[in-house]
Order: sequence, then C-alpha cells, then structure tokens
Amino acid sequence: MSLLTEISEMLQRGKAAEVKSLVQNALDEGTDPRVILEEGLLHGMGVIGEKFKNNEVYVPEVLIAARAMNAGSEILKPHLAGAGVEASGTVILGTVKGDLHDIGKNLVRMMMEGKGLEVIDLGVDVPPEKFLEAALERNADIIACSALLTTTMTEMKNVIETVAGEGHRDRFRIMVGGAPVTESFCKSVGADLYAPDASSAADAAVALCREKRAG
Amino acid sequence: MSLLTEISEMLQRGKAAEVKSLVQNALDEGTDPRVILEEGLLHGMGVIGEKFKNNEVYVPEVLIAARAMNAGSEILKPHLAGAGVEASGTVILGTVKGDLHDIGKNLVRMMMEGKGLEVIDLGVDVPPEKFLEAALERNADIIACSALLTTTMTEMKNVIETVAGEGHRDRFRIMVGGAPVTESFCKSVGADLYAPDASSAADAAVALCREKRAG
Amino acid sequence: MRFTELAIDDPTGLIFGTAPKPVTSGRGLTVGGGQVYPELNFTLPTMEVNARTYPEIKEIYRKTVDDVLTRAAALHVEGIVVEFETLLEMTLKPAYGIELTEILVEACERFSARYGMKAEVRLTPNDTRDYERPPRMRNSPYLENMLRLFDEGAKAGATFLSIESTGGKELHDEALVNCDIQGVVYALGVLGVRDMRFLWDQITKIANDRGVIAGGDTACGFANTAMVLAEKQYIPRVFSAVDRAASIPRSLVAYERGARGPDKDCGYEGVFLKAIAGVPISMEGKTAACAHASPVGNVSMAACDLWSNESVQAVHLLGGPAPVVSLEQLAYDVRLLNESIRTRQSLLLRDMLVGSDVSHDPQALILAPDSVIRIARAVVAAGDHLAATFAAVGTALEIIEEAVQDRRLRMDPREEVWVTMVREQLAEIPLNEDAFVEMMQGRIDSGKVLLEEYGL
Amino acid sequence: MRFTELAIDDPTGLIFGTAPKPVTSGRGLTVGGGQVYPELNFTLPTMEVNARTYPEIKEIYRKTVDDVLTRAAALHVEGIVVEFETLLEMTLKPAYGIELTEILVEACERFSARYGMKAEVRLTPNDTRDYERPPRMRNSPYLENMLRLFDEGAKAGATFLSIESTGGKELHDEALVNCDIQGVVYALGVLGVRDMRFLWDQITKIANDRGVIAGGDTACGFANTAMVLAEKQYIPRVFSAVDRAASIPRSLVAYERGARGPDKDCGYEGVFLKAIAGVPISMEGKTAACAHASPVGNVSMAACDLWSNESVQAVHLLGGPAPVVSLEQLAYDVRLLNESIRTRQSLLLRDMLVGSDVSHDPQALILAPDSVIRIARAVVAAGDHLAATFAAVGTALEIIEEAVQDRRLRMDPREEVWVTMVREQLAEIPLNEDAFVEMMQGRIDSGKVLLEEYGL
Ligand SMILES: [Zn+2]
Ligand SMILES: [Zn+2]
Ligand SMILES: [Zn+2]
Repeated sequence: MSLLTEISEMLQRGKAAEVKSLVQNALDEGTDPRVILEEGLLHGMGVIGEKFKNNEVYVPEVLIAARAMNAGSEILKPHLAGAGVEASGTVILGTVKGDLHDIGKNLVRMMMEGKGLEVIDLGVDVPPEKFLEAALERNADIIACSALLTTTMTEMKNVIETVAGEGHRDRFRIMVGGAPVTESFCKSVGADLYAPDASSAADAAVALCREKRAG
Repeated sequence: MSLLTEISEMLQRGKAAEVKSLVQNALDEGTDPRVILEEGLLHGMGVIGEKFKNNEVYVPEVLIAARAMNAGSEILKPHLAGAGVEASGTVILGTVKGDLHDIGKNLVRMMMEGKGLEVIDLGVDVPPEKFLEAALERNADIIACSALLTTTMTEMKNVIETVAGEGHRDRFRIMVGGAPVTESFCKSVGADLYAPDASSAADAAVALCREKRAG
Repeated sequence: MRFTELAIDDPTGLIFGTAPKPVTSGRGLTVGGGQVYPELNFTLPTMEVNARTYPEIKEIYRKTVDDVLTRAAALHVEGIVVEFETLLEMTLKPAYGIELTEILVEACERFSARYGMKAEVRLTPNDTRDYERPPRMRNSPYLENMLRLFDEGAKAGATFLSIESTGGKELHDEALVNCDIQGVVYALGVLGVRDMRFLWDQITKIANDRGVIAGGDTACGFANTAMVLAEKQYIPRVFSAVDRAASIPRSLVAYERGARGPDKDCGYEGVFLKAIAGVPISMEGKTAACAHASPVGNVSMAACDLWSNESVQAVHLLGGPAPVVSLEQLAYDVRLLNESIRTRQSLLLRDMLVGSDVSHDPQALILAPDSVIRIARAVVAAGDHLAATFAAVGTALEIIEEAVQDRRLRMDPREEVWVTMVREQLAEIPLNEDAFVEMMQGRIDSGKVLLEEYGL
Repeated sequence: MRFTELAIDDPTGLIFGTAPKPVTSGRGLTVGGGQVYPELNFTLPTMEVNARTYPEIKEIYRKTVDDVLTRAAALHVEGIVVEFETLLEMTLKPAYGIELTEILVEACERFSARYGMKAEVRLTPNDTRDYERPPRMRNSPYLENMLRLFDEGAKAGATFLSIESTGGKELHDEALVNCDIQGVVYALGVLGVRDMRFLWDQITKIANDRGVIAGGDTACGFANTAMVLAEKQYIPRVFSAVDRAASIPRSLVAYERGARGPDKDCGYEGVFLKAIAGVPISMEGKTAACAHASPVGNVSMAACDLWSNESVQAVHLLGGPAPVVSLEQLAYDVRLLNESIRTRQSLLLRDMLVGSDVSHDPQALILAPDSVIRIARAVVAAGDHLAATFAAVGTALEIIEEAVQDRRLRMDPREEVWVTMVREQLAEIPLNEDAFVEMMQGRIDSGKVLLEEYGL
C-alpha cells in the first residue's frame, strides 16, 4: 500500500496518531504537501463523506475521521503555506441570531472542511452584522446560515438584507439550511442556495466557490 | 300582529304566496314602500340570516325564505323605483376563472340580497376582465370573488391586477372568499377583505359599502 | 342490475384487509388479500399550473414522491399505492398528466427494486366534462383529452385507473342545498347511473387494452359535498347520510361494467360495493383530516383494503413535508390493522372502530357493517337502479329512525323534522324511470341540465 | 431516590386511560381516571415575534383555539388539554406569555360553559436559561422572567405547569453525536438530575401557592434529539434507545419534588414514570408526525392518559387550519381507545398497538410494557440517581440484545457493533458520583459547561 493510500485508510478509521506520523513520513520522503493533502487527507474524508451520504456510517465515525484529518492537517499546514497553497474556498458559517442549535451546523462545518474548504465557524446566536464583518475580513466566498426554529429562520432574511444594505450582495454567495428551511423559503428570502443536508451543503459549497472563482 | 310583522313572519316561514299578497295589502293601505322593504322583507331575512349564523336553521330554510323575499320584492320594486329608493350597495359577484363551484357563491348572494344589497351574479368561471367590466357598467361598490380550488384561488390576484392595471383599484372594494382562502392569502394578493362564511361576507359587504359611500 | 346477490352477506365478513375478489398488480401487490396497505395522495401547494410553473411542478412531484417512498421504506412498509389525482390543467393538457405519471411510476419502480417494496400508481384524471356549464356529458369537447390521459397514463405505467365522475352533479348540487330527495334520487339514480354506464364502458376498454386495472369511481362530488355541507351545518346530517345511500347504485355501475377495484378512497359508499361486488376498496377517515373533516373517522377504517389520506398539499410542516407526515400516519394505522390480523383479533378491532363512531352521527351509523349489509341487501333485491336507489335511501332512513328510537344515536333535535320530510318526499317517487323522468320534467332547468346528454 | 417500589409492578397494569394516581383539575377533568383525552398543541406559522407582529399573534391564538374547540365540540370531545408551549420571546417578555395564556384560558372557560366540555390549559414555558452559552443554570439572568411566567400564567388560569428543562444539555448534545454513553450518563444522571432538583423545587412551590398542578418535565432536548438524529441515520437507533432509558431518573426527579402529572407529551420516558410514580402521562406518536417522525407511532399510545399531537404550526391545509386537523385526528384516536375501555377490550387493543411496533426498532421495543416494567424495576432498585441511570441503560441494552438474539427485533447489521461499544463504555463508569465527576473532569470543556452551576 502506498503511503498516501495508508493515510487515507487510517483517516477513515479515525486513527489520529497514525495519520499524524504517516503524514510526517510522507513529508520526510519529500512528497509534495499538496499531493499529501489531496490524495491522502481529502481522499480519506471524501470516502467517509460519501459513505455518510449513503447511510453507511454514522456521525461519530465521521467525527473521529475528521479529528484524524485535523491531526494530519496540523502537521501539513506550515508546509502548505510555504508552497503557496490556499483553500479552494472560504465559508463563513453560523447559526442565526436567537437560535442556539449547533448539531447540524457543526456537521456542515465538518463536511465542508472534509472537502478542503476553509470554514470560519462563528458559532450560534450570530447577529447579521457579524456574518458580514467576518465575510469581509476573511474575503470569504460564501456566507452559510443555519436555523432550527421557525421563529429564527426569518433571521436569514435579515442577514441577506444586511449584506445587501451595505452593497456587498454580489460579493458573497449566501447559503441557507436547517430543519424548517425549504427550497421555496430560500427563494423567498433571496438566498442563493438551499441545501437539505450536511453532505449536499458541502458539495454545493465547493461548486459555488468554483463557479464564483471562475466567473 | 301588524301587517309588517306578518310579512316578516311569513317570509321567515318561506311562504311566498302569503308574502306576496301581504306586501300588496300593505301597499294598498298606503304604507311607504321603503318601510315595507325595511321592516317587512329585510327584517324577516335579517332574522333568518341571524338564525343561520347561529346554526339554528339550515340552508334549505334560508333558500325558501329568500324565495319568499324575492316574491315580495317583485311586487315592491316598481314602487321603490318610483320613490327613488336605491340599494344600499352594489356587489359584483362571481367564481373566478377555471373554477365552476357555485354552492358557496350562491349562498353569499342570498345573504347579501337579504341585507338589501344589489348583487350582480356573474356565475362561475368568470375571467378578470368580466369582473371589471360589470363593476364599471353597474358602478358597483364591491367586487366579490369566490374560489374553491387551491389552483384557482390564485386567479383572485389576476382580478385585482386587472382592476388595478386599468387604474380602477381605488374605485372598488375587493372581497375574497372560499374554502382554501385565508386572511393571510387575502393580504398577500392585496384584496381588501376576506370573509370566512356567507353570513359574515354579507355583514362585511354592508359595512364596506357604508364606509365607502361615507368616505 | 348485474349483481343480484351479495358477495358478503354476513356483517362478520365485512372487514379490513380481505375482499372476496382481491386484485393483484403486476409487481405483485395484492389488494384485499389479507393485508392492508397505505394509499398516499398529494397535490401541489397553492400555485398556478401553466407552462411557466410546469418545470417547478415536475420537481415538486419528483422530490415529494421520493421523500414519501424513502419514509415508507424506513418504516418497513411493504406495499403502497401512490394516487395521482390530476388538476384541471393536467387533463386539459394530457402531456402534463402523462409526464407526471411517468415521474411517479419511475419512483415506484426504483423503490420497489431497491427495497423489495411493492409500490403502484393509481391515476385519477379529473372529470373535465364538468368544466363547462351546462356540461355535455357525451359530446363534451373535453372528453377526448380526458380519455387520452387514461390511455397514455396506463401506457406510462399507472396500475389502477379511477375517476370521480360527475354525471348528474349539475342537478345534484341544487338538490343538496334544497334538501330535495327527489332531485337527489333523480341525479344519482337516473342521470348518474346513465353517465356511469357511458363512461365506464370506455374506461374498462382502455384498461383491458393496456393490461391495467380499472379501479372504480366515487360519488365524491355528490355525497362528499353533502358531508362537507353537513359538517358546516348547512344541511342536516341525516340528509347527507341518505345521500350517501343514494350514491350506491350509481357507483356500483363501474363494477357492472368491468372495473375490478380497489375502489377509490373518497367513496365512503365503497363498503357497500365491497359487500355487493366483492371488490377491494380504498377508504379514508381520520388520517384524511388533512383534506376534510368528517364524522366517520374510525368507522370508515372497518372494511378498508387500502387506507388513504385523500389528499394533502406538498407544504412544509414542522415534521417535514406534509405528504411524508401523512404517509407516516397511514403507515402506523396500517401496522395496527395488520397486527390485529396477524394475532387474529381483527374482528375485535373492527368492532371497536365501528363502535367508537356509530352513536355520534347518522353518517357513521349507516357505514357500520350491520347497516351496510342491510342496505346492500335492499339494493341487490331491487329490480333496477332507480328502485335500488330508492331502496337504499329508504333502508338508510329506517336504520337511522330505529337507532334514534333506541337511543343508540345522538341526533340534534333540529334534524328530526327532516327525517319525516325526506320520507314523505321519497314516497312520491314513482319506481319507473319513464314516469319519474316525466314527473321531474317540469323541475329541470334546461339551461342547467342537458337531458339528451344522458340519452334522455 | 424517593421511589423504591413500583406503582405498577405488573405489565398488565400499564395501560392507557388509567393511572394509580389520577389528577383532577378544577373544572373536573380527571386525567388517568379511566378515560383518555386529547392534548392539543399549536404554534405560530413561520414569523417573527416582536412588538410589531404581536397584535397579529394574539389574533392567531384567539382564532385558532376557537377553531380547535369548535371542532372538538362538534366531535363530542368531553375533555381536552390545550398546551401552550411558549416561544423564546414569550418567556423573555412574560407579558406576552401571560396574555396569550389568558386568551387560551378564556376560550377553555367559554367552551366548557357552553358545551359542558372540560377544557384545560397546560402552560409550558421554554427553558430560556439555554439561550446563553455556556448556560448559567442557577444564576441565569433569564431565570427570573421564566419563573415569573410560571407564576403569572398559573394566576391567569393555566391548570398544569410543565417544562422541557435543559440542565446538562450543553454536554449531552456533544455526547450524542459522538455516541459517548459516558457523556450521556454524566449529562443526564449527574447534571440533569441536579438541575431538575433545583428547578422543580421552585416550580412545585409556585404550583402549590397558586393552587394549580405541577405537570412534569420531559427530556425532550435530550432523548428526542437522539430520536431525530437516529431517524436521520446520524446515530445508531440503539444509541437513541439507551439514551431514552438514561433520561428516566432525570425526569423522575420532578415527581420526587412534588409534581403530580400529567407528564408532558414529548417525554416518551413518561411510561416509565407512570410505572414508577403512578402519575398519569401525556404521550404522542403517529398523530404527532406533524411535528416529527418517530419509530414509536403506535407503541407510544399503549399507556397514555392524554394523547397529543406534540405541536403543529397554525398553517392552512386543504381540510382547514392544521391545528384543527390535528384535533380531529386525536379525537378519533381517543374515541377508539375509550371504546375499547367501554367494551373491556383495552388490554387487547394495547397489545396490538405494542405488537405492531416492537419488532421494527429498539426504541419501540423498550417502550413495550414488559420492557418498561423491567427497566423501571432496575431504576427503583438502584441506590441513587447515577446508579439508576446506569441500571436503566444496562437493562435496556439487555432487552435489546435478547430481542436481537431471539429474532424478535429487526436490526440493521451496522448497529450491532454499537451495542458492544456502549456496553464496554458503560462498564467503565464508577457508580459513585464523586468518582465519576472526577473521572469526567478532564473531558469537560469549562468554556462549554459550568459545573458550579450544578453545585459541583
Ligand atoms: Zn374525492
Ligand atoms: Zn418537546
Ligand atoms: Zn409539546
């Protein structure tokens, strides 16, 4: 088995310590850090993500793999920065104001990171201005809002209006999600994209970033 | 029992022939036709309408009373015209385009007539232009649209847009009703009033006409 | 009258899950063969149907049927019927109806293959002849597209064909609000019966040609309109009850002309058809409250072979899409019925379902198995459809009067006078079609009813 | 542990409609005294709650409760509980919550007077302490207004007081997604228990002072979150099942501190509390699909004294306002239960309800009366709440393992490994609170959980 395959496999099994040392080995052998990232870490998370989407693994298995990925990334990061590699996109993520639910949001973060996106997680109960502020500061591609309550999902509209009010609507793509959110709600508030679950949110975010950076 | 009370009572019991001859008697006695209308016919229909509202009588009983009222009105009409009496308001009524349900609409007509309103019933499957045309022609106060289907209730919006498009939105009050229609739908399409049942539609129409003619 | 004997002549035999003549689909779903399955119907949220909205409509159908079948699989549902009841525009423009049928059929096939579930589509075009006043039942310009949708929908994979046909409705609406039992009997027992013959000869031919199953027809526009009016207290409940009875011979015609069932959900007269013709039936009750209130929420379950939600808009509720919510409710209802069958306690459960409703409303009372068999017996004993309609109404009235007398039925005192009135008006009906047509002649508004469209 | 014996120690005695300690309201509604009644909860459609929208909100509550009770009267419902579960803003600003309570109480009184119906309000403020991270359970700035709403709501006429309190949730959420049974036992059996004691001493005092009834508390934020995650296939079903078991001692605390029931609908652990403390319970199942999917649609009905829809938004469906639709469904469900009681067949019906679900899911299995009594027995035999939590999880696991072995339970093969994993992790828990607190010390993120807010 090649070192990269081994990294991917160990990551899928959630073996953080092993992933760490294997990444170090690969670096020592002179493997391009970008290749380690793509064909090792992201490959492993891709497999797990796919399995999760197909209901073959549970969240705890994804979480443990994500922790292994983070362990590997820690080792890799300084080398990637040196190689001038940047994330394929930056996402500002948070649960909207008045809403303190974070299980779904955390899952989305994990899935997005597993796709190689940089995710700035603002946590829960995030006011509209904070979404915008962070997006400007990090020069983000996407603002992703989560809500679990029918009374707070209307806050998503406020986020969009705040971004638009400051004249930045064209600069960011805005995604919405959470149990009560629907495609038609997404349209009605003028968001760009609704994702029904964490996996498709990650897939959609990658596509949005690619499209945005291309166009 | 006074003649007028007797007219009201016979009307409530749906005795058309009796109402007819009693109205004639009252005219012969020189009673003011307006008084016969108000204190005889409309009074009787008012009692029946109230009973119907309180679930004390069924529709067939209201129908038979309405027929008695019509019989009495036939006798009275020429005299009213002579006295320069006009209806307290004119309503253009119809079921919207694509919808052929008329049970509810007919009930509304009956209740409105029982309140002394003049009702122009355009029938079922009425296109927007026809509502406007009739309203202009009859110099109506109110356009009242009925729909029973979730797919046709959206036609109400077209009626309102047609009226507004021709610059007549301020001239007519627009009422909406029917099983799938709600208060919030009424607001969303920009209608003036939603009535949940035939009795309240009639009450509301009288109030709207009064308000409109006053203001 | 083709049926002169009862297929089920003992009230004990009239029970959910089992019909004397079960029907089996191509994928092996047997309706009436010992198990009950859910029948799920959904429709669009409030929106227009036109060329602009059609792409979105397709997406709604595609996504909703997937969501519903996903939940059905999660709940280990083994068989299901998805009913597609078209909206006007989908029949006027059969291409819409056909393509939407294809979408539903594809999903049913995919889930059947993946989960071993038996999922089938019932196609119910709406009776577009009614979209013209006065309706031209035989010469309607709408008839061709309506029949085309049946044909092409069957070709597209719909398993069961049904309709809620409307012959006589133009007279019946007025008879209802006037509580005119003579008008009701004329509309259902003369006009309705005649139109059913005309229409079902064509539908069963299409079904036979395409190798699919003719499901049956409900008097929805008649007796369910009556039920809704009674719930609003617009007409007496007893009138709605006898109106249901009056619809039996009319709806039976589909089976005389070759339909095989399952009868469609919203025909509460289905229980009578099961007793008479032995066909399996779909029924709806409390779990169809999403579509309409009713006084027969439990008793309607007593003899169902499919159990339906009638129809629900694809809107979002806290628990998810409303059609998925309906599916979940139906699935648990059906689990309970099937568990009672498994443990051989089904008759006990049936009697609880019946007993829980019958004392509350005459409309529930006449659906109790005892009442059903008694009325059905009067129907098959009658010489023709008019006599059968007359007998059904009369027997229903008797049952109600007896129950009121024995204090087995709660009845609003306001209703009592109507029992007498219906009985008196009924007695005036001559039991000879020609004589009855003659008698009604003067009362028929020729601007509203075209008798020649019924062969009269 | 206050309860050291079972109030119901034979599975046969655990049945709908009857509780060892029934509760009677001022208007004479007896819950658990031989009949089942519906409990109806509705909430706003999707909208903001603020000063601008508040007039409209009042109208929605006013109109909806009238619509619901009108339909209840039409269906001859003799008793009903209307639950008012507040939204955040209605507790933050108690004046809103109090006035809306008044609106509901006024309608209940009016309908009770007019129809002889016994209608009561259950007031369920939400636990606003959770709206701050990390939550300060004892020193929360939100605590005062929350308690004020209890007090003034009781004064305004609410009959039952309940809450879904959240002590330990900040740890439990993470334990759930990691399937960390140690975290679960700590969150529920240590933190949850401690917070329940703190909170319920105050709620029962308010109830006693105001002469109203302390209803009870559900582990909704815990075990129902688990159930939802399991339905999404995010966590194994077996984990959700043992999480439910782990919530029993925590929810029992309300009754140790003087609550009398009926326990709140969304606590499926209610059946255990009924067995242990003898209190009547509200339950929800298939008819709460409007609020969430579940694997326990029928079995949850087996021992209910109130039968609930959990919550439905006041949106419009074809059949009318969704809350009225829910009421109609509940009313028919309840009619069936009561008819079985009337005809002395209730045990048979109960067993059908149970039998229809238990083979499909471990979460259903542990709610079967046999399982309930066995787990409840383990709970009361334990010396303290930690040991009881441990015993409940262990016994639930045993029951699931046995059923899988005997092929009485369908289980996804993916689940099996988790049974072993939970058992291994469970075995590591020391049955001494101090030792357990010590053991968990290193794993608690002090930025997320403030132990001092639990007296630790
Ligand atoms: Zn129908
Ligand atoms: Zn809850
Ligand atoms: Zn609740």
